[in-house]
Amino acid sequence: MSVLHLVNASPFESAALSRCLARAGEGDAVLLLENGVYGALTGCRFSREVAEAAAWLDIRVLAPDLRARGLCASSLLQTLGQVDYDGFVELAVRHELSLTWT
Amino acid sequence: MSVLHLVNASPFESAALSRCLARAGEGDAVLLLENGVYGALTGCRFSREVAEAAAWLDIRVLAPDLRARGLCASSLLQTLGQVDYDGFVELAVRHELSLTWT
Amino acid sequence: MNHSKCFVFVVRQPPFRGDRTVELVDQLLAVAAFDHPVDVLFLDDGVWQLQAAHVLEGAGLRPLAPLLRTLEFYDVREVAAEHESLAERALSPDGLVLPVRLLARSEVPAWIAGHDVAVGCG
Amino acid sequence: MNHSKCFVFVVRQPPFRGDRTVELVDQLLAVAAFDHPVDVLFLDDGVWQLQAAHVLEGAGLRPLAPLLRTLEFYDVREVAAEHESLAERALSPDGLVLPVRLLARSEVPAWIAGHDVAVGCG
Amino acid sequence: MVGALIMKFVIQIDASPHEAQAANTAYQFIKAALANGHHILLVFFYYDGVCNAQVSSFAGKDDLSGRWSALAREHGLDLVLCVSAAQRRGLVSAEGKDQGLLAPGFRIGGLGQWVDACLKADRILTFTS
Amino acid sequence: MVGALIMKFVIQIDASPHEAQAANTAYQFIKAALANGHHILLVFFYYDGVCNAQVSSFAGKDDLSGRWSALAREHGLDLVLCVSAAQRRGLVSAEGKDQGLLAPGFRIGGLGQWVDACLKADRILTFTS
Repeated sequence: MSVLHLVNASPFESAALSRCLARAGEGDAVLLLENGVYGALTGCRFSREVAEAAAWLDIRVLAPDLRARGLCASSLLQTLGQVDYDGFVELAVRHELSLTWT
Repeated sequence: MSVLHLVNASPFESAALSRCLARAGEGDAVLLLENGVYGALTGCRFSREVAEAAAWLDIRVLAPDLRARGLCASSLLQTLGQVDYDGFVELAVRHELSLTWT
Repeated sequence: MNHSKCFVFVVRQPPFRGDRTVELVDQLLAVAAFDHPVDVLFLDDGVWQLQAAHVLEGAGLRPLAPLLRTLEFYDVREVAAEHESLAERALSPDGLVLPVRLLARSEVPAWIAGHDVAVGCG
Repeated sequence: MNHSKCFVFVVRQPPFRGDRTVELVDQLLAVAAFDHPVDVLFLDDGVWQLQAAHVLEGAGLRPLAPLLRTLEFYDVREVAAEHESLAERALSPDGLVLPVRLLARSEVPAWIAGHDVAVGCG
Repeated sequence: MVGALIMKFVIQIDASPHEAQAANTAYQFIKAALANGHHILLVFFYYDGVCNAQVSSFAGKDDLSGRWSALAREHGLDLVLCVSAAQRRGLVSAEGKDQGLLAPGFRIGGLGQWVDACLKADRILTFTS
Repeated sequence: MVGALIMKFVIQIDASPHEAQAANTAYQFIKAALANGHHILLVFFYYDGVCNAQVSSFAGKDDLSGRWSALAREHGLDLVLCVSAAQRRGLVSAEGKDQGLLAPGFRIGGLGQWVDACLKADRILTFTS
């Protein structure tokens, strides 16, 4: 079984993203959504931790939530893939379990 | 005017306490309450920041919320004073403004 | 005793937490409607509220920029944002949905203390 | 198709957030009542739920220890807590309101993945 | 000069009692303020705080709405739900009428009443989560 | 083998639409899942998620309860409020009866229905905040 981890809290104020990355397994995926999409920013306190995790873990960002917040591609870690809601559904299909980190 | 800052989020998962301490003025007071009382613990990641702030800032802990969580005096920073709800009211009387950090 | 008071609303939360931003602005404008001076300060993740977003269709979210721009048209006295909160998020003061007064972190305590009523900050 | 499944509830939140702990336990016991294996894992601030509190009068809060002890009496299979979450909070596994299986952080991913349904974790 | 320390408070409550401790903290604070001789001009329920007025179908001491009602009865507290927040959550009709859902002692009011009370008050506190 | 990728989902929603984005995210997820041919066995509202069923007195597209009703009508979705969570919040009487507050398409059920649906489902997702 593998896990789809949903992270929906801003990493500027919440430890949720970091806590999630510390408990994700190798075949798991992490989806940053809602205010969790700020975790995809480059050049921030937490960016290195996310980039390092992305080397072994499938980390995605929910594009509609990026757009709703006015975040553009140039400010994001380039190694994270973006998905829309169809892609979110696909991730849920691919992983048997799901947990939310808030 | 001085401010009574209420911090009610756990410092293990939220940056609220640290954000509050960075914006408190010299004549202000900080009350740790609800899950904010964990900020009074000694020997934790954030304890040094709290102890240093307590040297110039009046930081208190709401005792009923400590007791409800089973936290005993020996695990707490000794420099922080404890108050009950009467003391909370007194703090609100002493400071003209109030802000909550959550 | 019923003299005018000066209010400040402190916003620390990011956008799209249900109706919270709408209700915050409602309360703020109620103060302005009664002709009391009212300021608003965006701190920490609150500064994300000031970031313009152009695409909301499909997301089911209400656009915040037009709502926040009403602060300019009503008698809100000052819209302020903390310089350090913007800088930590690589946000430029020029790209925000409305013009703001920039406050340094060191100025924040005294600026807040210059008010009679503080609301927030969540 | 209607075979038994193995559930895990992951608890990451501290106590006294309104009725959340009561409702979490209700859901967990509903699974146990239908005779499905159910485990619960306390992580991060969730481990504070396991700290006994003796004084609640006046606070208007509901004591959680008796509620959590029902997990032992009903057919909850395993109550687990992460070693590192306890250690970071200087909590000893001996002083908790009910006996727990200790998991090292490195064991957590595989342990969670051993279930059919994961609920939580807030 | 003791009289000068008696103060008039306005309390705003922003959180549902089911998801956070904040409403309960506000309740304890108000009890202590009253016991110390202070005046509570207004308890204003805003955001999800309006859910404090909804009577739980689970009777018993855990229901905070009942404790608010009792406190209002004993001390003449003015418990006001913001009409727009209550309408948004379906507790109050579009016409601003109580739909029979509110616990005794709560009434419907507007943001204007909150502003007005703030002007008369010495201290304004917000309980949120 | 494409047929094997059609899955049965159970969705649990734990948050009020007024305080968090989670319920809206769940709505968008369900729309996308249906559009991709998947089945939604149950949408289960728990904790403050039961507030999704309460009809806002502010008409208009911002009211999520109306969007849930429309989605249920178009796709035969089963929208179930947990009875104990709804009773605790005063949306449902002590006898478990709808008090006329629920938007069309929502019904009252128990945790047993959720457990049962989880057994039949391929995937269980929780939307919380």
